[in-house]
Amino acid sequence: MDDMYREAIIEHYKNPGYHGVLEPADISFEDNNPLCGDHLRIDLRIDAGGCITEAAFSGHGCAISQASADMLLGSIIGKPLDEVKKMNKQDILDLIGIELGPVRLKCALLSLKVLKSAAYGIHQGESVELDLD
Amino acid sequence: MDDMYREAIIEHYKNPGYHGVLEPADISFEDNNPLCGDHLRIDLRIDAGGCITEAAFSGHGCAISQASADMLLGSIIGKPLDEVKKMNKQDILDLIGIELGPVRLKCALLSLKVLKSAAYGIHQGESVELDLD
Amino acid sequence: MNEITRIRSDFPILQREIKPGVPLIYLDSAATSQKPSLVLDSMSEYYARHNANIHRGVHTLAEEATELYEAARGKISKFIHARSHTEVIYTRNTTEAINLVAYSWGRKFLKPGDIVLLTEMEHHSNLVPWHILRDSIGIELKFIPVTADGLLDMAEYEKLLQLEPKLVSFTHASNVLGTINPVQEMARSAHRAGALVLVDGAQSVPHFSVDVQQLDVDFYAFSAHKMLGPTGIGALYGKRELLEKMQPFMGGGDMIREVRLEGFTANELPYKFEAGTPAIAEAVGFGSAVDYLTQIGMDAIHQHELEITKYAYSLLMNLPGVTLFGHEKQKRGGVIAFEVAGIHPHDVAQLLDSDGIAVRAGHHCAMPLHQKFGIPATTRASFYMYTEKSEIDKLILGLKKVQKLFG
Amino acid sequence: MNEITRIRSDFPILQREIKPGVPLIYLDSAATSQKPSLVLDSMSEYYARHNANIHRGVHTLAEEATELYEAARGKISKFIHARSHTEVIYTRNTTEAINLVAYSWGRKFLKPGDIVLLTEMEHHSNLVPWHILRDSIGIELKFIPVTADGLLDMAEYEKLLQLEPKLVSFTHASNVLGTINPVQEMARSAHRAGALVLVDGAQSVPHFSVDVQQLDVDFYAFSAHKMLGPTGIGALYGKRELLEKMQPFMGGGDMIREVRLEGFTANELPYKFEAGTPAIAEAVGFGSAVDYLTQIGMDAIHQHELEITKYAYSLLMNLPGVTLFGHEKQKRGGVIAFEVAGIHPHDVAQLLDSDGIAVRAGHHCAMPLHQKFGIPATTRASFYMYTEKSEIDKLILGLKKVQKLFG
Ligand SMILES: Cc1ncc(COP(=O)(O)O)c(C=O)c1O
Ligand SMILES: Cc1ncc(COP(=O)(O)O)c(C=O)c1O
Repeated sequence: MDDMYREAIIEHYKNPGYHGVLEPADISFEDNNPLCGDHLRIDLRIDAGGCITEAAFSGHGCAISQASADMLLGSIIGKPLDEVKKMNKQDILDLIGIELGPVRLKCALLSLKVLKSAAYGIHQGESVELDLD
Repeated sequence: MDDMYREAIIEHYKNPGYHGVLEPADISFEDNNPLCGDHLRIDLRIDAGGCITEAAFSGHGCAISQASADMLLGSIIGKPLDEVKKMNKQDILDLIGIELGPVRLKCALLSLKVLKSAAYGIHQGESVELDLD
Repeated sequence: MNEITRIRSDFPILQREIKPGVPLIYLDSAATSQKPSLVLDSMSEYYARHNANIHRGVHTLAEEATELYEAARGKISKFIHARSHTEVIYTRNTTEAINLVAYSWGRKFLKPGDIVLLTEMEHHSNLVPWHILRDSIGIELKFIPVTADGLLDMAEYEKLLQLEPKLVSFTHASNVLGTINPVQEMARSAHRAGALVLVDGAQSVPHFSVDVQQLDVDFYAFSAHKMLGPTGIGALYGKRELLEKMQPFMGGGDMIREVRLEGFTANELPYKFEAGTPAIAEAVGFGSAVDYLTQIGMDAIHQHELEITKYAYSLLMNLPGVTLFGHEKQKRGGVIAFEVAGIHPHDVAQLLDSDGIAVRAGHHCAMPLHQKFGIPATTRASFYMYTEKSEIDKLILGLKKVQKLFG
Repeated sequence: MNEITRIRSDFPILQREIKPGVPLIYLDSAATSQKPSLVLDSMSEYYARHNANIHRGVHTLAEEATELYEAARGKISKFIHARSHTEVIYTRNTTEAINLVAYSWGRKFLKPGDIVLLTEMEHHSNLVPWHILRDSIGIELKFIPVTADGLLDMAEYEKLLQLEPKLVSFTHASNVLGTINPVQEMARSAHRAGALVLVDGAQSVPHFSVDVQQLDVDFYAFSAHKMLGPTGIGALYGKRELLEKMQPFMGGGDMIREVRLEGFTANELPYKFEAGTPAIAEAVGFGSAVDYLTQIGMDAIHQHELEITKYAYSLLMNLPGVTLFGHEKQKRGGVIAFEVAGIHPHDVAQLLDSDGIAVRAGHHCAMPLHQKFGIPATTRASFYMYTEKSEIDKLILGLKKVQKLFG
């Protein structure tokens, strides 16, 4: 039964390394997936050189959305914000390492969507279409 | 090819016995079948006892509608108007003696519809549903 | 047991394996039912022997196609006990049937401020058409509340009727709670208050015998795909007097009697509401689905589902960490929505899927109902005539495995 | 010739005999096309292996069904050269596609007195939706005249554009005259005059290659059943910017992003316009029809039809007492409507049917065009990729027999 849920996902879901909020943060963004009720917020701290020094996520959702947020944040610490702007679907899939159907893909991509919105400095509530492919 | 068109139908169509108009008539009624553009008018003369003494049809349409009108009028001369009110689909089918699909049935029934409307004294333009079954 | 094995053998997809050695356990019939060979064969046969456009054709194929299309309407009409086949209008699905009423009856007969009464347990199909109508002509919407145990609050209903709504529109059976609403009584009250009644029959017609005349409803909507029929077709039943007074919905071929550049006159019922080439093959399949249901018998189907549901309910109820929605004592339809503590429904559904078990996770197109219960999503298992007890056992086993994995 | 025999063998119905010894000669493809096995098999396979409701499901069947449904949309989008699959909305047929524009664009963007420009050669599908809109919001309709030889009067068109219509809506190919209208030029003129352009593609997409970007039309409507696909499904192409600004048409599941009791927010394109469970199996069949057409090649199909039509035209023209409608020199689509002096089209069609020849008789849902030509009905033969010259010969023979019988 569990082939789709590598232990890593369950592990990140149960014991996330980046769960929490940063107060104050340099950038924050939140979004949701109304279809499944997932809600995700990401806070970032950025150094003078434009690199991410700290990151945290909060909200609620399924194991896929939470674990992928945790893995994603783990992969960006120390990286320049501009690099985050270039990340796409494949990066997330590589991180979580399992195949996903269209519905679950949306769960996995929620964190990327929120992170990129933050990186691009999109204002909360603004409607911008991001290219995740 | 001609099994569906008994000679009688072609014969009635080409040489109808009751084609024309009665001026003046005791009762007249006309109607059309917009789907095929058939148009039919029937004029009747009635005697004191309520029996049909003369009948004529005019208008235009396919062989089935014209021939069935001609055969129908031929079958009602001398009959009381009340008997006409009781006529139905089967009477027409018996008269023309061929099987008809739903579209052609409408052609065949146009004359019955007009005749019964006349018999019931329906006013031209009045919308009344007649039971032909 | 013999009977159900025979029934299952009529459904080709039930022989499918999701992965080698993992057979399909289909517990998602409330979303859409599976189809027996009879239905699939009738459509293939239609295309391979009779296919033609209908109504206006004189040639043999056109006559055969017209006859098949209309014969199916006759079967459906008899199945729901309509007075006449002219009261049965083909639509794409339940959703279009409800939209048809909102557009053709609503826009003609409702005025700003008029009240349409809905319920908190409605599927989006019976909410959004009324939102759209409200936004465009200014009617007002009110909602019959759902009680904590998943029933409509009848005392509140009677109070709301005092506001003199013009229409009461509600579901016969809930696709989340399993609640079967007392349609006949509700319709009687509504009529007494001067309101018309539209019933969403998407979850009822497939599962038990429905008599629209006995229920005395004004409109009744349902979908073929949930009752063994094909996708792409559904039906709206409406009382003749009402349908006749309504304005046309879509314009085009077949729904007209006459067209000039300056205008048109509408065709007679039921064609007035069927614009353009309809779903002909689908109508044929719909008719065959009704044949199949009739042959098995709606009472037998209902009985089987009550039993399966009771069995599933009692096993699920005894699983620690599992919370069930809906009223337990009430006679319920064959759907059970539940929560597994600490595990998101999407994870539950996906893990069950890896054991071949198909359940649905989400809001089941009833977001307001989920908001009411304070949860964004549930897992839902739903049953039909072909569901076996052994499948319920596998569901329970599967849930235990999910809990262990997350434990 | 080898090629056409091979093609014909793909269509099960072409093996049918109307009566023992009397094979079907199907000359009614403009009403609806026949279907190749590929299309029928793809739908049977869908039901037998993948059937589930789409979009919201996590389980394997739901994912497979969703993928098949969307893959078909991708094929259709590519087939008409849309910029993106989000610009292709599934509808029931051409008729619903046009009604969708009338309701969702028309009711939002047209005001009383605004002009919608149509033509005298339109199918009822492209007349009645605008009559309904006019009767409800007070727009004005104008018509581009048809010349005596069956073309649109382009000089009049340019004059009518000076009235600054908001929309020009016309057919790409006439289902009576065979006329193929110069869509690209007409769209250019319309846009120059500030009007949007809707094209009825029911008789074009099935028969020759269509590139909506090159034609630069704003909306394009067509039906699967006329292009080897199943009944119950069609499509509306629309430019993204326009579709995004339009209001929803029907409300229900799938077309929403979020629903509360108080209101809803619409889903993204194309789902915004697809309410309720769609015609899933039909979409799959639609996609397979596009596969089949692509495999044969639209240019080859068009070439074959031009040839057959030329052949039929010259033989029919030489039949005494037979009058043909439409322009002869113009490149024509594969439909020929004609009159047989002194014999009603219904009689012609029925007598031909007794020899297995299926033609259509009537107004072909173009009553105003027939009124213009002063006749209530015509007989129409129409052709497709599977039509053979020998079938045309049988039609001619049949017509001679009809004339003799009535002679
Ligand atoms: C030119 C034209 N437009 C529209 C239609 C309507 O197509 P449908 O009935 O599939 O909606 C047809 C076919 O009947 C047609 O020939
Ligand atoms: C109660 C209820 N109403 C309406 C619908 C909508 O049915 P459809 O999607 O076939 O229009 C459904 C099914 O999803 C339902 O369960």
